[in-house]
Amino acid sequence: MINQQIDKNESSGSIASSAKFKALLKNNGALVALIVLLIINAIFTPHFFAMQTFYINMTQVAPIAIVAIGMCLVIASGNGGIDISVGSVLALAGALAPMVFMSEFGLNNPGIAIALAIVLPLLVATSCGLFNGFLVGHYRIQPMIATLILFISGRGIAQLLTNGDIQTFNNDFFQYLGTGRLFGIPIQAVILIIIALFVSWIIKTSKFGRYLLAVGGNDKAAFLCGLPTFKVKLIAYGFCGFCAGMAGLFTTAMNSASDANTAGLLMELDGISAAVVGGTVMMGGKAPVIGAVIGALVIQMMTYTLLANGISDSAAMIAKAAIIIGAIYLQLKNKQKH
Amino acid sequence: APPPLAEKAQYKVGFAQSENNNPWRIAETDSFKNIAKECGWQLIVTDASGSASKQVSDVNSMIAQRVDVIFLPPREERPLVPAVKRAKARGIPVFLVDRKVDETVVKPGEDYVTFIGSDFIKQGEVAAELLVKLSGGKGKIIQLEGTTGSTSALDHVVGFNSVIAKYPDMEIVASQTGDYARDKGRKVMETLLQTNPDVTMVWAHNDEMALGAIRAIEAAGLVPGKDIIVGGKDGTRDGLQAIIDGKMAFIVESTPKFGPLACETMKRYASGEKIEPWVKTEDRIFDASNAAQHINDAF
Amino acid sequence: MNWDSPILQVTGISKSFNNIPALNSIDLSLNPGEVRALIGQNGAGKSTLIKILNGAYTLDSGSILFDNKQVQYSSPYQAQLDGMSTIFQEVNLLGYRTVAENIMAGREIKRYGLIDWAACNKFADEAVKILGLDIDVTRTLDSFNVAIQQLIAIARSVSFNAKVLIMDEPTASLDEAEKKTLFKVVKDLKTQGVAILYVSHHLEELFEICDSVSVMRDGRMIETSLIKDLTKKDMVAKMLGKRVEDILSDENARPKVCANDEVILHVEKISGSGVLKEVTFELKKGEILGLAGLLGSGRSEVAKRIFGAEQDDSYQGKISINDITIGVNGPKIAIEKGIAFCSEDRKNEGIIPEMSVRENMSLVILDSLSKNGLIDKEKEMALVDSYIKKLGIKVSDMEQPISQLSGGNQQKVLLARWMANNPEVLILDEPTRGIDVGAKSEITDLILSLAEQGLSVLFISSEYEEISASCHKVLVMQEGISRDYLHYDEISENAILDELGKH
Amino acid sequence: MKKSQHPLLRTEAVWVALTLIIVFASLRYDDFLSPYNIESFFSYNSMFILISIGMCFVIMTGGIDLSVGGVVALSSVMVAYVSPYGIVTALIVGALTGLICGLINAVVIIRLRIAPFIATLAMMLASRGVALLVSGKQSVPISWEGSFPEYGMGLMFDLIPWPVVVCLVIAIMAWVLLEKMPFGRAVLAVGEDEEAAKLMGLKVNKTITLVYVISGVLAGLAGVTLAASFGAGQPAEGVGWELIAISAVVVGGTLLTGGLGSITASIAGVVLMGLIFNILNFENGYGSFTISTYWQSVIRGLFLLLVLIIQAEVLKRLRNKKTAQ
Ligand SMILES: Nc1ncnc2c1ncn2[C@@H]1O[C@H](COP(=O)(O)OP(=O)(O)OP(=O)(O)O)[C@@H](O)[C@H]1O
Ligand SMILES: Nc1ncnc2c1ncn2[C@@H]1O[C@H](COP(=O)(O)OP(=O)(O)OP(=O)(O)O)[C@@H](O)[C@H]1O
Ligand SMILES: [Mg+2]
Ligand SMILES: [Mg+2]
Repeated sequence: MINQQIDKNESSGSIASSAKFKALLKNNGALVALIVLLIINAIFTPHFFAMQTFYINMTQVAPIAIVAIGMCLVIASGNGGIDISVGSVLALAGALAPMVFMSEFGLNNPGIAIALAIVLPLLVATSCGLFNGFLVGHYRIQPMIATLILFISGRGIAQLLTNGDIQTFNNDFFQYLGTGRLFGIPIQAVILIIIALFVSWIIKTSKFGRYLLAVGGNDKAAFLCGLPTFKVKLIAYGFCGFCAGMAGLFTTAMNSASDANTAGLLMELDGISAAVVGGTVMMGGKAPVIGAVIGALVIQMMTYTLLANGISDSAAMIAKAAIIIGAIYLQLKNKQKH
Repeated sequence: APPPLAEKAQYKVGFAQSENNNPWRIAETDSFKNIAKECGWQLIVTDASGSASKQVSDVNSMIAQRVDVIFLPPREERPLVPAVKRAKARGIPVFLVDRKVDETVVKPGEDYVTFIGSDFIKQGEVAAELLVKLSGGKGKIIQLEGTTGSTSALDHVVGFNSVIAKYPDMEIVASQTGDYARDKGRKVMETLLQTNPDVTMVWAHNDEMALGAIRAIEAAGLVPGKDIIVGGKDGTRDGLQAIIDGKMAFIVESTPKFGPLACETMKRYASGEKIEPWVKTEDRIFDASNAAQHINDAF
Repeated sequence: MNWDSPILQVTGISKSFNNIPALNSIDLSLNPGEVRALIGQNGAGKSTLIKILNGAYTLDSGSILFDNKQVQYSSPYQAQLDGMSTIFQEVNLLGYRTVAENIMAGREIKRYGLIDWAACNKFADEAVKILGLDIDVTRTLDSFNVAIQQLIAIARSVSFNAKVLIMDEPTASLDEAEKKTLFKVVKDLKTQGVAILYVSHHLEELFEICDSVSVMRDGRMIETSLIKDLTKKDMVAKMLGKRVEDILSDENARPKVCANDEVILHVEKISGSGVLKEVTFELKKGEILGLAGLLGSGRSEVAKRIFGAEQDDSYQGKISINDITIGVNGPKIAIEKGIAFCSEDRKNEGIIPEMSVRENMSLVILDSLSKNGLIDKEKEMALVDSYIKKLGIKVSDMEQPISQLSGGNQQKVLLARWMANNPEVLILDEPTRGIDVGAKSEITDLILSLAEQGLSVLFISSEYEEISASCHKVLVMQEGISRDYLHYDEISENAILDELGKH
Repeated sequence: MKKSQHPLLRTEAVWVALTLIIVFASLRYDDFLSPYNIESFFSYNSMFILISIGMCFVIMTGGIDLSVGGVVALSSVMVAYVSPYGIVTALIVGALTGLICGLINAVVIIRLRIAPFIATLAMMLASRGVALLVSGKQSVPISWEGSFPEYGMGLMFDLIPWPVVVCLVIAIMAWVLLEKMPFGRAVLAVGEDEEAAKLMGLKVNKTITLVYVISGVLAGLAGVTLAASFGAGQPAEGVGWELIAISAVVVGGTLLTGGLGSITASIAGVVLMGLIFNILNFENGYGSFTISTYWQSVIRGLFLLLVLIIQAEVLKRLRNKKTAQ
């Protein structure tokens, strides 16, 4: 029977591939939305086809997309999984980096300081995620409320550390994280692509991926199969924290300054929207990582399109709402047909 | 007339800050804290985190604690009217700081003592005139606005646009909010620059957004100060440094250091002096000629 | 009783899901005061037929004549108001709410526009009393065990003045005593002229209460006849579509005597904060030990305790496997030590509905299927494929979501999940609940053959017939205490019942 | 007489905490229990009580409403425009604005089958967008003549602010609705098990629609209070209010998964969370030390953490004990 299927596919190769593409579009509201946005831009936005446009969007989407990947895993882990603390964690990580290399120790040991300025914030951000995971996994506090704690306090800690001041710096190495390019591609985009492919591969092929989806699908059953449900949640939330930290480093590096007060404000909304537009279901048990990245691209392109065409940000909010609902509706509608 | 104030050695003073999330606000709060001891204040500071209604409620909790004086930097013009009214009803004199409240409803010298602060419309006009001078009255402008809906942003737009409108060769090609934040300012500027490559001037409603704009200009491979003239507002240390580095052309000062002036005005009022309805701050203009000289006392 | 003017008459009902026919031109008629059994294999279409009758599904074609009216209900509730009540396969009540609230939901008695709780409680109290239940109706539903919940569901349905009562496997989670209560209720209703459509996989009980039997197979109505004209074997033959001669007799199912003396599992005086008070027993290699007891006697808790399924500090006692003591620190350790556990709650504690058959089956043994944390997919597919063949699991392919399988096939996938881990002790909690006779005997055969290969099995079931047919030894439990063993030769349904009556 | 409260609904924690905190504060600060403080405390927090009552209904059905903050802002703007026509008109317009938003939420959730979290997140953006568009991004002046400002700033019997009176009436109505009316039972049933509720003949879609409408209407009324007591239609106000409401409801012991809930405990939750701000203000005035605003957010987070962990511990004990009955 399997053989027959393969034969059929081969004999009608071109038809199959175009049908495949159609099916891909049908199942992916985010992709449709993205293509529509690109077409709109091609028509309306002046100077849209320029390398610089590509660079701008790549650098701007990177923090959202990375957070969306983390959010995707957290939502996939089930039981109402969500992390609304990403914005605060982003601010915290972003504030820590310059504190490291601008400290006395940092100035005396620039080499170590740069490494430390990357590692330490990521560690702290990951710990924040682990803390969330602990509350969710161990105390079974509902994720939205559990992560509300760091949402409130995380930024407060960052502000306490910096005394609310903006830290401006001049550090070519660190700024490379923001402005550097690798083979002509902005460094953030490169890191984003690496992380996205890696995580997507992990989800598809690794034991952890299977565990995550099982726990998200039915955590009681997963527990009875001897799966380390608590550890899986810890890792999912921890990784989400890590992603927020990474986004924080990008933001700080881009600006050559850290601002604990405003960095990552409302990032949780963009992250969640991107993940969901990309096909993550709020129920858990599904982790379309690449979809989340596409979702982030949709959110970014939308912001860009509206801004570039001088549409006021109030109207932009309404458009954003419409496109979120639209993209998800497309997805659900097609799923129901199956 | 506003409630009287007795002359005492010690006052219980409320400072109901509207938000404490940018350098300017922090500097303002600090300047009140710094003067407190010298002025004989026992200072209560609250933070409304950007919510006008919470600010009203903060003022109310100060009234409940029977403070002697309230210094109020109103988050917005209209929503803070009730706060002023209630304080008056409870016999507590209010000094408005840095922003006004709706003068058609409550009036200085009557409902509150006075307004201590700069003239936002004027600041916008000054900025526009500086750009006119620097560009010879020709070119395309991007304006980075402050937080949507804030009084300062609205007034700055009014002042700035009114002057630019007089010059037919000058055009504001885009005017978008950057939320007073460097990151947002950068992102918005990146996009606007992409769609308006022939832009020659930028005025940002604060130095933070101006600094963000500078990053965006540099990222686009242009030279700030040469290809594009950048103007800011406030006079932060980072801003002045940008002038020294030649990246920013000018900054219209808007000082947050109201503490000393507030102390002085309050003392005058306590001694029975009649206070003018608007105690204006002296706002300077910083440019290449004086930036280095002022950078050390910038905030 | 009027046998000539049916209260419910169904003609030519067809229904398909996604173009796959589930029902094919079904005819059925039911008389007042008649108790009709509806039997068939899993997936034969019994539940679908019921759902069409009560309006949960819409029919594709055909007609329903109820009480001399042409009807097509928009929801089960509409049907219920009209006198056609359904008791569903799973208890569909609200655990957080009180018994009274459950019985009155949607039709609360009001005074001055507000709910009159006193009147509601009184009404509910009377409704449960009819079933011989003496319970406090102001207690929350989830403070009662499943059996009582099932009876409460029945009480709710009956209180709607039903003319037709449809019961979809009402005894699946009842024990003998409660079944007796239920049967009494059925008989009472029958004398009141209520027609009852009774779906069950327990063929013996049909003889006790039913007048007639309708057999379904593959979405078709095969035959309807009076029950007195049929034997159990006849029914099975009709359900499976085989000749009577080809049906194996029950006697063959009995396992051979277990000769082994090596004790694998020692359970000594375990107790816990729940019902468990004192349970002690031993399980030998290759032995099938049945755990018999009434509902709530704590059998499931013994299983969960051994497996470490519930982390509860108040547990006491000692459990050792191969003389190594195991703690209560989660199932992982139990699994490592060679214990496997199939929960009684297949839906909530067994399957992962969104995942495929392959992913469900390989979940426990992912460790051995992966290297450096990566799953060897080919190895996985080969293994899953072999188990699908070995257990005869009916799937379109291994990527089919498990939620699309019938109950019996789901259960087989779960058994395969554990067998793949080569356990030494297999704990089965109600493994055949809701499974048809065909699949049931396949599963029992499977268990027997596993035991022959040296696997020790702890077998929990509320069906004493099944227990007595397939166990080497039976341990009788009462109220959290282990009583006596019945040894190989002593085992019979009656012996178990006697034993339960002793204390 | 009616029923035993379900043990999973733990409301004691919030009442104990509330009592402790009130006793502590009234002993420590002279003016804490002064009529002025109580009155102004409630006139501000009445807005949060309103949206929390709505949120409580939504959460009891297992849903969530992230749009309340935006709806409050939009309603306050609309109300400000009609404020010259008096308070009755204003109340109607405010409620209507909220009703429309709630209805749209419900339609998106039920018809398009989009998860409440996402549907109301979109409404949160949309309502704020409309508020900003309509108002031209500025706060909208209210009429300072007539019954509208009187509602916002006057006191009934010289004692209770009008919005607080309205809030009280609504709280009682909500309590009756939940505990004494079939609708309340339907809400809980839908939240616990939608399928079972359907089979019991409860109108699931109608119930879900109604809870979002209730939440919308109450947010709309909060918008009236915002405009009348706080001086203007404020399109930028209400950011993060949904989180205040949600945490108040959760602190009140209601499960986010639905099926259980208490109106009174949710209100206690609002008061508790509000008191933290109030007390931090008083502590600053007390003068022994000044708590910087950054510390305040850290303290608020820690406090929430504490309450949640206590709740979780109690629940865990309960789960263990449950089988023992
Ligand atoms: N909602 C549905 N969508 C698709 N297929 C369905 C659906 N419900 C039932 N089916 C299919 O219809 C057939 C009949 O199922 P049904 O549940 O009626 O069987 P049953 O006789 O009640 O079995 P059991 O004894 O296991 O309860 C099965 O093949 C099943 O897979
Ligand atoms: N999830 C649960 N919620 C509430 N009570 C429970 C739960 N599980 C078990 N119980 C209670 O614990 C007692 C023992 O249950 P247990 O399941 O161990 O008994 P059992 O003999 O296996 O019966 P059953 O056939 O119902 O599983 C019962 O009285 C039951 O009410
Ligand atoms: Mg069935
Ligand atoms: Mg059991």
